[in-house]
Amino acid sequence: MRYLPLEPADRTAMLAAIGVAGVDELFAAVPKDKLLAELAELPRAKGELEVERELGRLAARNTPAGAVPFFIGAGAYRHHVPATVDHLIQRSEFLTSYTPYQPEITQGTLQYLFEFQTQVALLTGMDVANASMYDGSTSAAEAVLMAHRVTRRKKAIVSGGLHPQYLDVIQTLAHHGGSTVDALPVDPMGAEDIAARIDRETSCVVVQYPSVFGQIRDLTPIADAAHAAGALLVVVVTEVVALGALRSPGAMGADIVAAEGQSIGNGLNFGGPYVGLFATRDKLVRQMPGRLAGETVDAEGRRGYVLTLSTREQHIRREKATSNICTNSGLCALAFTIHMTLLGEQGLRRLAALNHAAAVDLADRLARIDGVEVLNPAFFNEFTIRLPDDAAAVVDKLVEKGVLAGVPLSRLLGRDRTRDGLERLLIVAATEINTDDDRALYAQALAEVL
Amino acid sequence: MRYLPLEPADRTAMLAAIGVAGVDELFAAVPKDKLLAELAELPRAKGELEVERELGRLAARNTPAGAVPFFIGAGAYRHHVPATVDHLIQRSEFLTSYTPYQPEITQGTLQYLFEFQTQVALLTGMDVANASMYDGSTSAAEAVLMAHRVTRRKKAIVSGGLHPQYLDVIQTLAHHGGSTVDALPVDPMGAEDIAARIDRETSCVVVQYPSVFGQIRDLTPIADAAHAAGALLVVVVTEVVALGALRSPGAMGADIVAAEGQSIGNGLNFGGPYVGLFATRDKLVRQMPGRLAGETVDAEGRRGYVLTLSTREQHIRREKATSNICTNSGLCALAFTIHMTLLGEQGLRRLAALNHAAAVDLADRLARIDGVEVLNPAFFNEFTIRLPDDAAAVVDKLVEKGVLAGVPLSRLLGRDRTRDGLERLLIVAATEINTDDDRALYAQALAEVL
Amino acid sequence: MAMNTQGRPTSAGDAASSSAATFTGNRGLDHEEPLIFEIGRPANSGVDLPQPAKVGAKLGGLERKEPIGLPGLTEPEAMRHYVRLSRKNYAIDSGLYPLGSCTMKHNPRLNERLARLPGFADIHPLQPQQTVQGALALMEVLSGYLLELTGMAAVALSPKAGAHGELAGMLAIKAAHDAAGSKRSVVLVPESAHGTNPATAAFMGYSVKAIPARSDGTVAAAEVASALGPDVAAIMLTNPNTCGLFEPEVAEIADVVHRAGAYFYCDGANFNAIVGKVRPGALGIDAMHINLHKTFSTPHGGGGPGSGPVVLSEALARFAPVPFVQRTPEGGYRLIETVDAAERREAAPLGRLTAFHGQMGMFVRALAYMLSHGADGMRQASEDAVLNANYVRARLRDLFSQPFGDQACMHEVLFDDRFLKDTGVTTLDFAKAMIDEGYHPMTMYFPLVVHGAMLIEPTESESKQSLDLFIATLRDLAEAAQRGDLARFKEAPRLAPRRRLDETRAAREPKLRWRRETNR
Amino acid sequence: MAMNTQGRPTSAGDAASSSAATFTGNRGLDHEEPLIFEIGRPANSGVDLPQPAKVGAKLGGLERKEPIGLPGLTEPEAMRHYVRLSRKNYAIDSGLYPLGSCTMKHNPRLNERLARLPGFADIHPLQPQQTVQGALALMEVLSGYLLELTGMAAVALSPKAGAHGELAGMLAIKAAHDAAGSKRSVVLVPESAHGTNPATAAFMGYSVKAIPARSDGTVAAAEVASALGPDVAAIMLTNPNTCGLFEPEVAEIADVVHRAGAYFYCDGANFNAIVGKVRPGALGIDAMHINLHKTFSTPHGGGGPGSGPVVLSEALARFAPVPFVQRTPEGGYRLIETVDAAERREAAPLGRLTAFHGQMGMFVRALAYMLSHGADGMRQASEDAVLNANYVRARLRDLFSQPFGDQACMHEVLFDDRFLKDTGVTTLDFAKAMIDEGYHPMTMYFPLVVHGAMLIEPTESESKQSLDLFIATLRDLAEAAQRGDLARFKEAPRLAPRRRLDETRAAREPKLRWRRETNR
Ligand SMILES: Cc1ncc(COP(=O)(O)O)c(C=O)c1O
Ligand SMILES: Cc1ncc(COP(=O)(O)O)c(C=O)c1O
Repeated sequence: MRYLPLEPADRTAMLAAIGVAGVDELFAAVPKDKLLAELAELPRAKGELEVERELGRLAARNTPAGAVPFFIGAGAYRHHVPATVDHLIQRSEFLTSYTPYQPEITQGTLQYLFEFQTQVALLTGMDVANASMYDGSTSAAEAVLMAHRVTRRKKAIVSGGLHPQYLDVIQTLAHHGGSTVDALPVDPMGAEDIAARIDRETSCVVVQYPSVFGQIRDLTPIADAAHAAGALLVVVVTEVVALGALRSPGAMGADIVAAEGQSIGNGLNFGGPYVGLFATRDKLVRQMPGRLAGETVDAEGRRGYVLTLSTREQHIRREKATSNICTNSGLCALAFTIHMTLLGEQGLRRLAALNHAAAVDLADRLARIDGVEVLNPAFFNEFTIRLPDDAAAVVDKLVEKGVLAGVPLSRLLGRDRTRDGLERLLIVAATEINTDDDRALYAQALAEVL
Repeated sequence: MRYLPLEPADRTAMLAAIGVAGVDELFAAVPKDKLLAELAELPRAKGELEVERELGRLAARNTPAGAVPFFIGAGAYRHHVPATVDHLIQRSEFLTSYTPYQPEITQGTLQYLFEFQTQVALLTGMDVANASMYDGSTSAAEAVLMAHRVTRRKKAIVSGGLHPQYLDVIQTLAHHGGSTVDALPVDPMGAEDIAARIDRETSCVVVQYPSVFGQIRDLTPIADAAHAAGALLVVVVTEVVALGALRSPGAMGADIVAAEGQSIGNGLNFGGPYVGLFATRDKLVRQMPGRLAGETVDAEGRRGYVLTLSTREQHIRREKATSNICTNSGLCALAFTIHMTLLGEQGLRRLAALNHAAAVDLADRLARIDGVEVLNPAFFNEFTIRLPDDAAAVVDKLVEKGVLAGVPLSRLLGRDRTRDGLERLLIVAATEINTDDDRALYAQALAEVL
Repeated sequence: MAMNTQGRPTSAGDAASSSAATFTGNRGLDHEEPLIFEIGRPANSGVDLPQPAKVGAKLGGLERKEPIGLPGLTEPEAMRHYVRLSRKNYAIDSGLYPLGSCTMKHNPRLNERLARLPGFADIHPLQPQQTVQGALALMEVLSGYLLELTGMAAVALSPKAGAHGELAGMLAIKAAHDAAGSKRSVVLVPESAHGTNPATAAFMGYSVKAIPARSDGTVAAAEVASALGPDVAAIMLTNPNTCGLFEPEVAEIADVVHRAGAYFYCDGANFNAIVGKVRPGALGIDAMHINLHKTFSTPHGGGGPGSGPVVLSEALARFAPVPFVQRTPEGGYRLIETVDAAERREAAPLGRLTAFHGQMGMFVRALAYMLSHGADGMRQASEDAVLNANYVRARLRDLFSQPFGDQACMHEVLFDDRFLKDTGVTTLDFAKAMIDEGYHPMTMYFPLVVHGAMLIEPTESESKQSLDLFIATLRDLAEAAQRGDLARFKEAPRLAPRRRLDETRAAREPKLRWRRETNR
Repeated sequence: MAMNTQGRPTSAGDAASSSAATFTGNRGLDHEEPLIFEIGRPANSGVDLPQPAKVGAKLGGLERKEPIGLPGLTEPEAMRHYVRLSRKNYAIDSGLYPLGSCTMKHNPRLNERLARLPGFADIHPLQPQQTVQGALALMEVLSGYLLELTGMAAVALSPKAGAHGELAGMLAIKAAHDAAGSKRSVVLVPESAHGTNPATAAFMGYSVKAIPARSDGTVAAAEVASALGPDVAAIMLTNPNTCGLFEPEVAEIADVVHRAGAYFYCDGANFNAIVGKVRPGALGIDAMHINLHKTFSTPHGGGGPGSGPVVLSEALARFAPVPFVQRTPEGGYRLIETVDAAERREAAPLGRLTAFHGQMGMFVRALAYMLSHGADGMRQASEDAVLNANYVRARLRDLFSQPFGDQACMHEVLFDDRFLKDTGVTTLDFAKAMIDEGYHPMTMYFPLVVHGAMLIEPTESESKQSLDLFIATLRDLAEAAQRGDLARFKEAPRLAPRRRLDETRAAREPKLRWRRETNR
């Protein structure tokens, strides 16, 4: 077996050194009748070539986004990632190390986490960010729990523009953890009056920016209303490229920003691994979940980095920890930070401008089609259209034409919650990877199937 | 420009520090009228995405070997290369370093070269091997020149089983360098009596093993005859996997082994980069071309490696050097040595057995087709068939059927040299990557087109 | 030196001898590297993007006006920066990494290659399902493997790491209690448990009741029985446990737990000891997470991403969260993504734990591991892991101290710091001295129940030759400590990119990000 | 200490102070690593292959009987071995690599990715041409770029490295003389030339006649004229030359050479200084190789593979070796592979230089470089390369000595060792002290015409910030030398994986391979 260095002779010698007759003596604590003689139902070891063939066959049964005109977003975005990113994250020293518990020999990880935290703080306009969460949705749910801890209140008000799956995650935790979620009705155009819902029980208001429908709106009034009531504003971002073009949540008064970082540095990966970003104000840092890298000096006075403020964390504080998170998204955070480093100020702004231009162009093209209505007056690289028919059916027809057209709202909400015309909504994203031809093809194909 | 770190402000500051008004002052030695204002005919800089698209389009116009039943060999072979190999050769420290001129900070390269040299020596059954040549063909040509130096004679006798392109390379150098090549007629079945050609002018006999036609034969009698006449036996190997199953050239009396190492660790790459192996006897080492890594100790007595015996080389000996080679095939040698390390004794032998089994099976299947004759009584993973028609035409028909069937001899020899039935010969290779289905498909398709 | 209750010093060592000074601060191949913020300049970029087409912006007046403040690095600068950083890290690929409880086994690069196939890496989680049938099939095959290896009834693939799997499992338990109308508020957790166990229970509002271990390091069923009561929702027990021992009374514990109407959550972080040797399901557990990044070798990546599928017993199966995959009558696969859709299929999902469907990239790698090892290889891997740990134990037992006596361990061996008593050397010092010798230290000060704990998990990926050198080194260090060669420990590490770091200072005046103003 | 004529010491330094000793010999992240032969065991393997089908062997009785003697390493062992070795290397990606004449510029990973596309990496050189039209198109596009950049008439892509390109060019010259019935036996080569130039000429049976340089480091046309004669076949001149200077009389030299019936071979290793600034073709040269691994950034790979296409003037074009690509009337591409096929197309190829068609993998990378940079970027790159070298020169000129006076250089700057006179520090010592500071030394003792030469080529890939630190370090070292801080030089390197190695011993008792018997 190519992965197992012990030879039969080694095993014999080692058993002798241990003083047992056979390996099963080492399993003596296992109830005899439960000890397996073999795993008869599973196939035996395979070589690389066979495994490649077997998994290659499965891969071949999927349509890669790169193979077709592709316009799906709704929480995960296809951007071009420079080749340097994948080269670097595959460096053995990054890929095959673990949580930097021994700072003297993990300065590489610690320094990039420190850089990552700074980038996230800058981008979101916040003071401080942690070393990553699992993904945007769990980050959002942790933000709500943190708001509960900070305010000692138990009710979250959630915008109807929040990604329905994010809402589901928040609700699942709330339901089983004993807090309340006041979820506003689905709101494609950002028309809801969320400030009006805030009361003295409210720990936080959760708003997505841009919304899952692509809508953008000024969050300052909501922040003001929340703060007036002693509540926090939690801003969820699923497309961080937008922050290259838009005012930052921090600038509009956010107290916590919970974001999905996938679109910088990370591929689509059918939904994971992604990387949750989590940023907040300095004064709230001790209520933050997750790891933090901090600067210090070594015994010779040289600058260095360590994991710090770990008294918030489970391995020190156990049941009093701010979260149960342990393993986070280190390598995805690295991909994020490398891509962001390559982009820099100019690159990110240019990238954002390209995305917006692509989306505006696509929206214009689609709006010209009879029966298609673009709902959002203001958007970044994603918007929602209303179709004359059930959007899911249209999407299926467009698959036949080789176009991946977007996400029908019904896919996210479930059939029961998608009523009264909502089933006609389709969320469409355009990024810098779409060519003019792609967009023209989309418009043409859509016109044909309607 | 993403690759150029100087900013405009840097350039200004640096020009000032140098004391010139503009960069063109630094080009003052260039005749004024020759200095270009721009490169008007060429396009301007492109981003990654655009370059990927442009080259991706070219790549898409080729049929990768992995996409079809594939049976082409004749000097380059498709084997499965473990993923570990590519991971390791892409390590920055291997990929972006150069010739290990500073041994204190290139022990990585030097040690793997030492290991590579040892592996090549073991595999070929020789005493010593160098740190690589460009490829098998230039290695073969250098072997002939070395034989001339060693024997102080100027005539090489070349077997009719040598790869025609290798022969061309030897002849090109001989023609312009003033030595003689006595090339025997094309010999698909290893039937030539090469020993009979040896005379007192003969510096060496060059034999390919297995031959370009796949034929294998005992080289001992040829070695004996050569040695008796004071000549050397140069053995060329283009498929080194064969040496996992066959007696080594060294064991049969070779004085120099010149081989193509591509089939271990290296992909097809449309012909390059590949890696030339070059091995010889201890007593001839000072006539060897190319670099050599050798063991020594450092100032603290620790074992270490350096480039050695460089008085053979151009950078020291200039016009008295054994060869003009400088840059060789370092990274391909690394790929070779890693793959060989992974294979080990057991793996290489098993791989060789799989190849032979695949070829025997394919030969059996093809031999059963009416009008197809398998010429070679003894072969490793490649053999030659005689077809009723022009082989090139058959190959083209098989392309239409999605099978890459082999190499018509005419492709290698050129039309003028492919006469008298030789145009009906097709060289066919099978390796471990071919499945039973592949071979069955080939046989079926061939039967159909004949 | 201040120590906390586990015997862990709380501030940096006072070693001060200076290493060879150079003008640059570099030391040969070890480069000092500034932060990107100290390298980059606003005008530079490592990407070249085309000029955007002129369109009328539709940003609703929310255009960013102030600069973000990001530095721009060209590609060569960025490349060198991260390559240099990487070189300051220890890694499995460069040495033995015996970090107990973390299963730092070899990470095959085949798996990396496969996870990057466009058919897996370049598909969107919300693509129409007819365009991702291969991905759904893969999830189904992986599920089959996990169920077969654990002997359980159902699996939820979506949890993103071990702790998230714990949450999923405990939520399923909660959902089952809810469905039965049973209100229970306590979760039993042994003192030796990993911090995520009590944290998870508390995260859900449970109060945590500690269960003590016996003097042999394991939990007695009788002890559990006496702690059980109508308010107890579940026990969270790690098996093999964090002391490296298989809980001998695990089946009995399951019995008493079930008899009290509670559920048995098993922390499966240590599954690597028993894959193919015993099915946790056969021992009566109700839920267990599996760290694909431990047992099934998906790379640890400097702290993730992981993946923590949770397997569930018959009793809990219907409470599994969405999404999950079902086979269609036509032989295809369907992803059930919403609670309503699940309910139409007789399930009662506890809800949703994350957007999308889990760590697909890790699923591919884990399945590649399973196919490569096969039934025989997985079983052998576990045996070798246990053999390696016991070999280390046997070869060190005369010099080191075992907290629970000289008994066989599973895939990791636990020592305490009694053998360092009166030497002046702490577990931390010992660990730092290992760094100079080229080793990553073992897990230190965990489990908390053992003073100065040293938890060594060599994994099956180490050869005997490698272990022999490791053992000889540890013996040499232990002898040096006992001999009183204090400098070797107190000044350690002397040969790493950094000497000991001042953690107290880091926590007292937290600097958690770079700021232009405060940059020296 | 023994020195050779270039002032280069011939044996290792006698520094002997010992570095911090550890039990393992490891030093933190720097691991001592045995040879694979000392790790592997015959029964192990890092691959798993299926059992071969039973077939009647047809090996003609030549089955291997004796073992090969190869060690077997499992994948984790092999991985760790090579990762550890890699960590003992200096590389562009980890630091400034100012190796003059080698153009150690940044190697973009985009190019690595593209070269690995199956459409390029997984095609066989002998596939039917209709199945590789994209590859042939790529060769044609690359040729177009090379011709446009050099202003020449034809290009042969097949040479495998610079020296092979020299051979191709010189063979074309020989073929042209042969075709004209002219028998000439001498090649003129300046003393400062790279060793491959005289070696190539000699390889072909030419005798080499040296041309001296003027006191300003360049070659006078008059000098060339006086060396020319009816026996002279060609001159091989490097431009920009190996002293980092553009030959000001290159056009005049071309004239006198041509008037004498000889050809002008230009060594193009230093093309990086002038891409987009001047076309060599416009200067009257007849042949020039281009090191794609220098100017066009294909990775140096620890010593190759390279690629050395040679461009040819109108006069030599028809002698280009096979193979070459032609466009077909139908808009496709055809590869002309044999001399007979070429002759049918009016060519008179000099023959063939290698099997197959050259370094396709490098062609893809080089073209990706060209497309990425574009006309503007390539020109800017050359300007920046020249600017960087001159900046180093300007900032060091007061402390270091320039052999040919204080004049502007091209993309590399040459110093000699006069500034070290009477310090006891040699160029070698100075270079080794740079290693401790984290720098790869410059090219030393080349060109041979300069005593204790130090040839510094920073390339355009270095930022000003990086150069400033480099310059400050070199200044600090020069001052230390002048101050008499000998230990810093004589004991250097102290901080690298090895101290100075005994090259004399290596050459005197060559150990060129591992043998079981002689292994300690
Ligand atoms: C025993 C134990 N339980 C749970 C966990 C949590 O797993 P994860 O880090 O994947 O969340 C760990 C690992 O860190 C562990 O060792
Ligand atoms: C000036 C000069 N000419 C020729 C060469 C030979 O090139 P290569 O090493 O690619 O054969 C080199 C580089 O090594 C060189 O510097």
